[in-house]
Amino acid sequence: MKVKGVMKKSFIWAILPILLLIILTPLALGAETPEAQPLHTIDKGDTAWMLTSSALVLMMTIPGLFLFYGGLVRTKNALGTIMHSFIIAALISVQWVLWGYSLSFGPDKWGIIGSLSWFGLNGVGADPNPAYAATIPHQAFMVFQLMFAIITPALITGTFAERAKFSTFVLFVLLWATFIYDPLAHWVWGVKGWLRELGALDFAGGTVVHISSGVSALAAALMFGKRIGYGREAMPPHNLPFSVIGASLLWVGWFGFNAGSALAADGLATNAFVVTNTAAAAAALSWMVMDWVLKGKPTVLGAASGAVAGLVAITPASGFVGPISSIFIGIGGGVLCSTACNVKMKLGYDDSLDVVGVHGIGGTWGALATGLFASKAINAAGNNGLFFGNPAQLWVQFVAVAATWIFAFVGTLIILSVLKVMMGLRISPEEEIEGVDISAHGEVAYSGFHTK
Amino acid sequence: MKVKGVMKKSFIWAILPILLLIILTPLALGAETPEAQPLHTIDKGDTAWMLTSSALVLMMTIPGLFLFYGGLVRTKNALGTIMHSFIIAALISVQWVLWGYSLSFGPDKWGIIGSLSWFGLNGVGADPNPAYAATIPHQAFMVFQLMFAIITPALITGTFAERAKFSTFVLFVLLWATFIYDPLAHWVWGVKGWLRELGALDFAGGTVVHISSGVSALAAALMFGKRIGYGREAMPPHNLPFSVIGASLLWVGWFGFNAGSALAADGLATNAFVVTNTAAAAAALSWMVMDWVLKGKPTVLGAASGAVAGLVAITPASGFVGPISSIFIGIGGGVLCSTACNVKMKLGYDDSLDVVGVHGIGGTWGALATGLFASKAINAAGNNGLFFGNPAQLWVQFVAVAATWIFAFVGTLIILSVLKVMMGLRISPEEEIEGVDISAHGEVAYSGFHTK
Amino acid sequence: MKVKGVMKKSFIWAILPILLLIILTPLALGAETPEAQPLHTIDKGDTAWMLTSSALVLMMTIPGLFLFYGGLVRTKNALGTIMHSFIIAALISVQWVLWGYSLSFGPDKWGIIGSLSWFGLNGVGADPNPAYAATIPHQAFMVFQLMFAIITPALITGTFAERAKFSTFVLFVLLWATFIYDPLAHWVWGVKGWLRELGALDFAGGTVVHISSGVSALAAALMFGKRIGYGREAMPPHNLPFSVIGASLLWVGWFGFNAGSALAADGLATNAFVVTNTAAAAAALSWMVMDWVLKGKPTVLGAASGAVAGLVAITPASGFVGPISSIFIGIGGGVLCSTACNVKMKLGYDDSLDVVGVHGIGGTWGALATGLFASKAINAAGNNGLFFGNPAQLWVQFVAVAATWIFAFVGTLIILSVLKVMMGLRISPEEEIEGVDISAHGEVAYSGFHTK
Amino acid sequence: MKKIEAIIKPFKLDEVKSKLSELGIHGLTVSEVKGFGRQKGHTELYRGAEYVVDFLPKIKIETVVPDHIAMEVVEAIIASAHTGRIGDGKVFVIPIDEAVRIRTGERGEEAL
Amino acid sequence: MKKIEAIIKPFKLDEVKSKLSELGIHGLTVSEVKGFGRQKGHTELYRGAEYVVDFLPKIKIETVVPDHIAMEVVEAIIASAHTGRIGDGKVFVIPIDEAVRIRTGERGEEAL
Amino acid sequence: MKKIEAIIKPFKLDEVKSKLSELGIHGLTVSEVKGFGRQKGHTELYRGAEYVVDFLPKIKIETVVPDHIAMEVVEAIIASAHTGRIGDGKVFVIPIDEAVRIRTGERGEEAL
Ligand SMILES: Nc1ncnc2c1ncn2[C@@H]1O[C@H](COP(=O)(O)OP(=O)(O)O)[C@@H](O)[C@H]1O
Ligand SMILES: Nc1ncnc2c1ncn2[C@@H]1O[C@H](COP(=O)(O)OP(=O)(O)O)[C@@H](O)[C@H]1O
Ligand SMILES: Nc1ncnc2c1ncn2[C@@H]1O[C@H](COP(=O)(O)OP(=O)(O)O)[C@@H](O)[C@H]1O
Repeated sequence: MKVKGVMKKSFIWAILPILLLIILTPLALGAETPEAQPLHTIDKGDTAWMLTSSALVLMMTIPGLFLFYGGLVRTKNALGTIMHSFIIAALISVQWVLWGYSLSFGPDKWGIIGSLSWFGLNGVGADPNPAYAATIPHQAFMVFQLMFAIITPALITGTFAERAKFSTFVLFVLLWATFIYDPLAHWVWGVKGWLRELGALDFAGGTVVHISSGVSALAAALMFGKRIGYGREAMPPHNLPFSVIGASLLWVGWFGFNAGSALAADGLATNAFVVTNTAAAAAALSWMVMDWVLKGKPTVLGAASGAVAGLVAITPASGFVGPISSIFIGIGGGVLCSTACNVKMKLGYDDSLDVVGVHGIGGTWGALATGLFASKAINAAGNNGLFFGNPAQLWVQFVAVAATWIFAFVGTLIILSVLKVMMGLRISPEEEIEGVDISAHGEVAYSGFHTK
Repeated sequence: MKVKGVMKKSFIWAILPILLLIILTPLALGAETPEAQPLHTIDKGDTAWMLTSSALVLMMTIPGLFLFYGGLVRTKNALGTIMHSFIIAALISVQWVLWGYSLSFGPDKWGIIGSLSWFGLNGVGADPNPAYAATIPHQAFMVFQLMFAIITPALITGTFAERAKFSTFVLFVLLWATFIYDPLAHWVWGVKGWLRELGALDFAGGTVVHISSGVSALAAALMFGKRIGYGREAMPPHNLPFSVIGASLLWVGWFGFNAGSALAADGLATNAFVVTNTAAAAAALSWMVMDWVLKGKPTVLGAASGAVAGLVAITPASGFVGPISSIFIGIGGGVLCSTACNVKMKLGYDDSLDVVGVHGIGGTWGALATGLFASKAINAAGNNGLFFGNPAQLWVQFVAVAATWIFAFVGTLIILSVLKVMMGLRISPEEEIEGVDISAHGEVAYSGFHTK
Repeated sequence: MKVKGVMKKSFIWAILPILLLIILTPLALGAETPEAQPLHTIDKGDTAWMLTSSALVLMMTIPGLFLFYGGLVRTKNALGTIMHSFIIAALISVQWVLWGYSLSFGPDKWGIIGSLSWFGLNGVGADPNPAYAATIPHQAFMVFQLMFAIITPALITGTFAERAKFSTFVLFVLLWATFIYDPLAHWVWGVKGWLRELGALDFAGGTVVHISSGVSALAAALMFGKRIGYGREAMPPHNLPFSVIGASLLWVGWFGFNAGSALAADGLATNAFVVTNTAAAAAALSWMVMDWVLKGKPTVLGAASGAVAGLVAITPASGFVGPISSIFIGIGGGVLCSTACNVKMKLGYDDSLDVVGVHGIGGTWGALATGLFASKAINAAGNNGLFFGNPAQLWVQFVAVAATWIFAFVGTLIILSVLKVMMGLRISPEEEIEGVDISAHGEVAYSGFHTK
Repeated sequence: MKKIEAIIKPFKLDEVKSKLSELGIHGLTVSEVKGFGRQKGHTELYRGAEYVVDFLPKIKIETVVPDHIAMEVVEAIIASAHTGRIGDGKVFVIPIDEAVRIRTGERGEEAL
Repeated sequence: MKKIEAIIKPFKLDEVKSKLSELGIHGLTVSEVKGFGRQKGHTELYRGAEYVVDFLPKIKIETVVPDHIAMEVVEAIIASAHTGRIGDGKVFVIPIDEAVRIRTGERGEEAL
Repeated sequence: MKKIEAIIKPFKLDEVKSKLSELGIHGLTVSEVKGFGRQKGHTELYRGAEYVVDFLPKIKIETVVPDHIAMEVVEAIIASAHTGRIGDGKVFVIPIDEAVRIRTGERGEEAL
């Protein structure tokens, strides 16, 4: 009975904001202003690449990330884990169109947030917005950025796996996107955002996407507590092929993520493409070697995780460093992140799918490495890093990292504390033992007997 | 013995048309006319986007749709279901090159069909055909349209699942493509097609693809009858992760489907991209909420089906409506299609994978919604809908819907009736109980013991 | 104990070259020369298409090929098989950046190899290299070619499956890439390569990619010997849906492979796209018909293998033949390759995943068929084949085929013989019976009980 | 007490279960097995290779019942699992010394 | 010798195994089964369809032990598999005529 | 009648089956199980975590045979499943009260 009661209550909390989305929609209808014919400055090649990149980045989350994550959990939680990423794609797509994009990229308020004047994509049409991208429709920039806003909270759910209440999760995602992601994106990429003004370099989202998700996952791991049986029972991945497929789609999709961040189909995009691939490769090899040397066997999950760690690490640097630097950044990512995952066990928190180890540590390394390896020879619009004679850049990067760590960590703690009081964070122990697939969704991943 | 005999006979019926394809090929060889160098009007950006879109739309069918469908059937029919989509990709690819494209888009006959003068792609080369797309090679338009011709019959196979005879299926696909799809495509998109002349708006295939497949599936469900055990036995999806991967690839690929239908990498394509994504999201949320409210649990399959329903609904509208309208269209799609699937159980026909509920209802809603939400502000080449002051458009849309319903329903009934007499529609009960994988293909999806 | 000792030794042999990669990296750092702003000759549409194509071709290997192959092995070897392709992507990505690209495409030495002067991508930047592709950044050409260098050794691993030592495999890949692939690529595509000079037509890699991998697989099958139980025990595919997904991603990705080989988003690329699709379709149908006629059932794996065989066959021809010719080439591919796979059983070597039958035979057929069906009407820069009045071309194609067969076969035999003496080729019988997943990687693909 | 062990065709499971429920059997345990017997297997085709698969999917039902209804249960299973075609399966009766319900510790027939 | 056959809740497996190890039981065989009993199943929802699933995942443990420790083993299983909630499962004791260790050919209690 | 229950190494299944066929055994039922015994398991590595897995894949073969050939069948299994390495498994002999062929209703040894 109690379970039922709690469910009902939290049910309302989760449905409400979705209804809110719906209610807000008509308000935005006025925003649907006539679109002037696009100016002649639209470049079809750039636009083709940005649409392609946007599709690739969505593919990173669905199905890429949900396969990577879904394969790592136990069978009884496979669907629940997949659902996290899938529903985030839906939730954020609506949130972004209504107010998320405006808060992130709309006209600046005090360097820390966009205003609501682009609510409902008011004024965001086919014409380019030259402040962001002069050769593609403004909406193409908007939808490319949307895909980043989707994957970031989806990354965090690696820590929600196997125990979070679904209704709490829904509300968390909307709050986190609005109060953490949107401001952060504004700081770093928004016109007049304070970190952008400071000169922090983050080509494709090292701070905004990876540090923020990794650090929020740390806060979440602390707030959620351990899964029942953690440390005592084996909790091996139920479907590692899924995880390797996921890692592969992340790798492929990441070309959209990083090379797309050039916002054009040009030499800079090509450079980002090349260093992204190289860093992923170097990190996959280095994590594999770490496993081989330290554990005696080169593991497949290690290689896959290494590739992801390398992709994370190169993300902020991808528009500022050359291929050889990217090998170093990749090796650093593989070594540091695999070490972080090995150490985790001793720290005692249950970061189920290693979001902290891979995205938190990898993102931090990448942001700092950008301050080491960045070179104006690669991108004149960027800056030189320490190794190219400009130690100041490392300091700026450090400030950006520290600000992101603090903001995301504290913000996530606050949101989760409120939700804990309001509706609880975890499912009941019975539900956890039964698995979230049946208890929360009334479904099982693989059905019946094989003989059927 | 009888089984053997029947098999042999039907075997011939299925092989024959394939041989026909082969025999026709040399006839077409003459068609391989020297290709002039493409005119200078080819736009590389548009061409890049159309090739990408074509690849994306093929990915929707293989592996997207076959995973969505394949995951929903029982283990013993997994391969057979996958095979449907896969072989359709092969069959239609050849049919289209030989005569399908010519019938659909070739020089008009009486407003209802293309002539055979483009048989074997005669005259369809690298030069643009400005009547269809002035900035890309004619073959690029042709191959993009091919991908639509592939996915449409593949959608119908949701109703063939778990009981159709494979040889009958092969013949059905060729007949249906030639006698239903090709004319319909001509009506709506072909130069001088009567629905096009009438001013019906169908940006990316609401009538041609979704209504036609949904309605044909209804006819097929009636002709095929129920699966053994339907209504008595549980027939749960054997691999829901596959279905969610499928839904995700459909979502991602649909950017090619809808934004590609702009036939250029421009502002209109971007608008289509944005509204496609938004409608999918809104529909996923609304179907999930429906499940949550009515059944007590937000299901994963519901969310995935909702996304597909939203994609279906936005398809005809995607070049004519803005993002806020797309939220309404998406919500409508999610609510209507989920209701249709809930009601199905009571109607008593066995539409195994809900083609009617999702594509028939979703497509119909989308075609009508285009008549409500279309706006010349979004696309000057389109028209205004009811909500933008032009009620006449809704009537035109209604005519297109009705014509498609009638034509596809009656046509499919006729084809299946002929096939029923000629070779039978269903496998034997023994084969159905054993499963089509073993009985029709001599293979099993997942082999042996897990210990091997 | 002995096992342990052997492992340690081979462990070093595999780690060493990876360390070598790392050690060489700093040497290359000097190579990171300032990149001039790209010249104005860069075409954004072409570049967009090349980046997209590169992503598609990587997707062919990870996850495409590893799913195709991974589904065909037994459960206990699923991860090991997946790992092959995944780690090759990592190994070759670094090898290519450091020396592979330079050896393949760098300034010619005696018509048989590139020099090392582009070591570490020295001088390979954003500016186009007009000798290869005048309208895209040189690095875009480089990274596109990288994806070919990745998939080729990955194809060979179909013969390594279920028995190769992982450390031997790592070393083999590096040696094979350096001593077989890089020279071959230079012969056929490198400026002043001897086969290119001879006028051999190979649009997208029939000799370089498919014959070389197929023939090397034959050598490997002979060197490795049969799997324990081969011929006695059933070794059915453990997850055929994975294989069909893989085949589908190969099909979709192959558009990047072949149409990307036009190095531009133009009519030639479109033609390559169309013939690629058509040949895949025709081959899928013809292999299916072969199975149906000869074995009594149209198999799903047959259709999927047929599609791949057709894709292989059309590869060298894709820029030189028209759609109708591609139907013939596809049918030839399907019929010849399925026959080759049927005959294999009698030849007695254990080519586990039919690399010889599909890539060796299909590639050879394709290379010769190019000499039959090539037409200057399709590509003025190409040549006419036998059927278009130029029998000489067939002879040139034969020379290219023969040279590739001999070089790849003998080279692979030598490399494997050295490795056999140095570190052994196969895992121990106990490890083979246990499966490579546990014995080599300490992981299992599908974990625990379904009830967990 | 007796354990009744039945090997049946998978698609008959629901029918057998209903029949046993009618008889008042409230507990049973089911597992997926492969059976080899007189029923011929099928041929599987994977590229060059053809395998005759003799092991067919079957369901094993186990239920422990009081001695006095054992034969009734056997008859019920036979009646509901019967198709008359080869491969219908077998029913075995096995003696049981003791049964305990874990939840309550009840023993013997009370535990069933 | 007796075969002890226990049907338990899956998440209790590790506990039962440890307890049996403590008792000196060195061999057991485990399989995945589905149980039908007093414990209610759950409802599954797939688009229009709602299924009540009565078959719940259970684990079957089988271990053959010498007669004299049989009851001790039964008690150990009961103690470690017990949660007090419905569905905890059953333990059955079955007589065994002979046991052989394949590796050595040892017979009887020595084979266990 | 006796039920012979053998736990063997999976890769020995084909050999055992052939041997039993030679002996004239026409029916058997096989299932996938996990065994815990003297044979050591392996270590699995998943990122930070290392698990020792004691449960190893085994195959359980069950065949019910007339009393008089029971020991012969046991010997045949031992001979064909034997590798001499630890983990080869066990054979158990269990008394059976009755056997029925569902298709025909035949009882006793005729049903086998
Ligand atoms: N002696 C036996 N011991 C154990 N299981 C048996 C035995 N004989 C048959 N079976 C099981 O019963 C199933 C059906 O037997 P089969 O001989 O094929 O047909 P029928 O039941 O009609 O005689 C087999 O697949 C096997 O699982
Ligand atoms: N008579 C029986 N024969 C065989 N297995 C049984 C029997 N009764 C119960 N079981 C098994 O025990 C499990 C638990 O039984 P159940 O009646 O649900 O709860 P409880 O053990 O608390 O009485 C069932 O799921 C089933 O697997
Ligand atoms: N007492 C027992 N009861 C049931 N199964 C057993 C028993 N002892 C062993 N087994 C089964 O036999 C398998 C092999 O036993 P193990 O002790 O590892 O080696 P060996 O057979 O060489 O003595 C185990 O994995 C287990 O499945």
